[in-house]
Amino acid sequence: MKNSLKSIIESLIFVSIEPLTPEKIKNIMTEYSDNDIETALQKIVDSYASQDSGIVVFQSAGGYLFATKPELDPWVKKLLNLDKRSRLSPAALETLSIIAYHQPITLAEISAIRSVDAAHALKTLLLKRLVKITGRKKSPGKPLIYRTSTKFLTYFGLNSLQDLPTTEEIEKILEEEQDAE
Amino acid sequence: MKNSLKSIIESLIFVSIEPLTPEKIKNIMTEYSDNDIETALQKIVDSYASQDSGIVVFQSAGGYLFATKPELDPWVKKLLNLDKRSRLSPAALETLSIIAYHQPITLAEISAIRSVDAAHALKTLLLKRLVKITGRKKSPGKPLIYRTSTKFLTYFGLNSLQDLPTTEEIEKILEEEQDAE
Amino acid sequence: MTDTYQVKLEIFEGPLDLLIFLIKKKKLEIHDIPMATITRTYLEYLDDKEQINLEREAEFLVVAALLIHIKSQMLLPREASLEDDMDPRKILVERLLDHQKIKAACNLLREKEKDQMLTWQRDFLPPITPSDELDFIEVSLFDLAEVFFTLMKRQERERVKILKGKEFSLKEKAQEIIAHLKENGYLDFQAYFAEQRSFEEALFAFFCLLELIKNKVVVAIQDSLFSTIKVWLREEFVT
Repeated sequence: MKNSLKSIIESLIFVSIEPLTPEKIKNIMTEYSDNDIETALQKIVDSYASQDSGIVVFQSAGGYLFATKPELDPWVKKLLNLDKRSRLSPAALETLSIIAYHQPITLAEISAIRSVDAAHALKTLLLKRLVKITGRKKSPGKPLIYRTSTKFLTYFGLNSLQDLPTTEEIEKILEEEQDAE
Repeated sequence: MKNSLKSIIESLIFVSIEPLTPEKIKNIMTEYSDNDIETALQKIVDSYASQDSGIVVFQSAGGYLFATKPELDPWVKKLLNLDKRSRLSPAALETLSIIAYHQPITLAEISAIRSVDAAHALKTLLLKRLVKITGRKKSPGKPLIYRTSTKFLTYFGLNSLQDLPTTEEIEKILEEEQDAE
Repeated sequence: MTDTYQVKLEIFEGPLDLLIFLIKKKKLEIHDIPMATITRTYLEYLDDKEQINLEREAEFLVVAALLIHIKSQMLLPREASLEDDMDPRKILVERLLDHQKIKAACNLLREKEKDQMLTWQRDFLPPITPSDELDFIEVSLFDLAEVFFTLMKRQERERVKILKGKEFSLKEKAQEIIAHLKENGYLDFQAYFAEQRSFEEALFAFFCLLELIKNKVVVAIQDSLFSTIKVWLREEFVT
């Protein structure tokens, strides 16, 4: 079966990060008239709107985009929150790696290594219980000291902190790649 | 209008980057039975497969995911301005197969099976996130152990490690090869 | 020799590939390889230096050594005939069979890869209600170690020395210095720092000393340029 213009455009909208404009479609589908393309786009919008579907195609910034139906937001949010629990932001990951390898460590020390304030990332890690407070440092200001938790070990499938890959091991892995380049 | 279970699940699959597992859906849609959810999932898969649609829902790594139809690949490539997608090198693929069949496995064990040092190939696989470090072996030197990741399954469109060709299947292929010679 | 025999060695991913190729070319049964024949063929192959990929030479030679070893084992006169599981060829055969299986699996995975390359998944999220932390990623142990390593490398480049979070107490160190002064009358700057157990501790002691000087607890005196600095406790603290 020949692929319909409608199905082709649908796949293009799907893989576009930005709203897909009719102009872009016309550049790719040169053998179709502007009218054909506009009709197909309208058909796509209508068909998703009329179906009992969780997703819609809507117009935005002069282009077309897939999105979930607005009324399904509560469930989408629930999923994203659930996912969030098992995921880390790049900032949180960086902070966690510093704590893992440099524990016990204070917030000021983490921020110094990152060259960026780590307070927000640290809060995320504490909320996820990947990091815990284990006391105060006997130094001016008596700052809190942080360590990784047991949950941290389970999360990464480690038996103990000794099982963390050493910097030498990672260096070996990453450096040979540079040789090859 | 009350949102149907089908439309809700559809939106959840849509906002997932990794395959959405039935378990996750069950965590969110607690008021529905497992059976309801499974039925709705099947309905979604079937409806996209039967429609003249550019996208489909397929099963991979134990979950469900949206993707474009294979036959629309030429247009997608044209839109994304890509000539071809890079495949794994023969060495990386061989190393990956060894890890897949022999996991958990250490670098030394992989190299021994290949009779060739596998360090570089392993690096590629780690950087592509097709393989992950999962701890250390309780043997002298405590070497790191490796396993295939979820991304390994999605990369090859496998639902689980059980989908890998079995020893019997492989033996059959080898016999056929020999007969052919 | 046929034309296909001239295939360059590079096309073989490793020595086992070459061995299997030779076994097939000679139409030999993998379970019952005539060691003399195959060893000779293998060595002939390696003999042609031009065909050898230098990077992999070592591994090809390891297998050559293994073949010669097996051959020699089989030539040794024995009192009793070898039991089946003591046949030196057995390990080689098992490795070859396993290798063939891996190769077959590779072919199947390659097919699947080809299929998957035709479908496009998104690696970005569609527009959803804005949330502050949507850039969450699933992380692995490798990610954790890699991030840390990259971070350390970056710092090394910036030449910033980071002190490890050792627990040194300013108060304890100050007391230690004062005790030293009370006992010895003065403190030789160089000698004292040489005694410190680590660079970090020395640095810490230095800060501590500066603090004591600032608070006018001690006084540091250098007799002449380039001579050692001596630290004395101020009279009011000597008691």
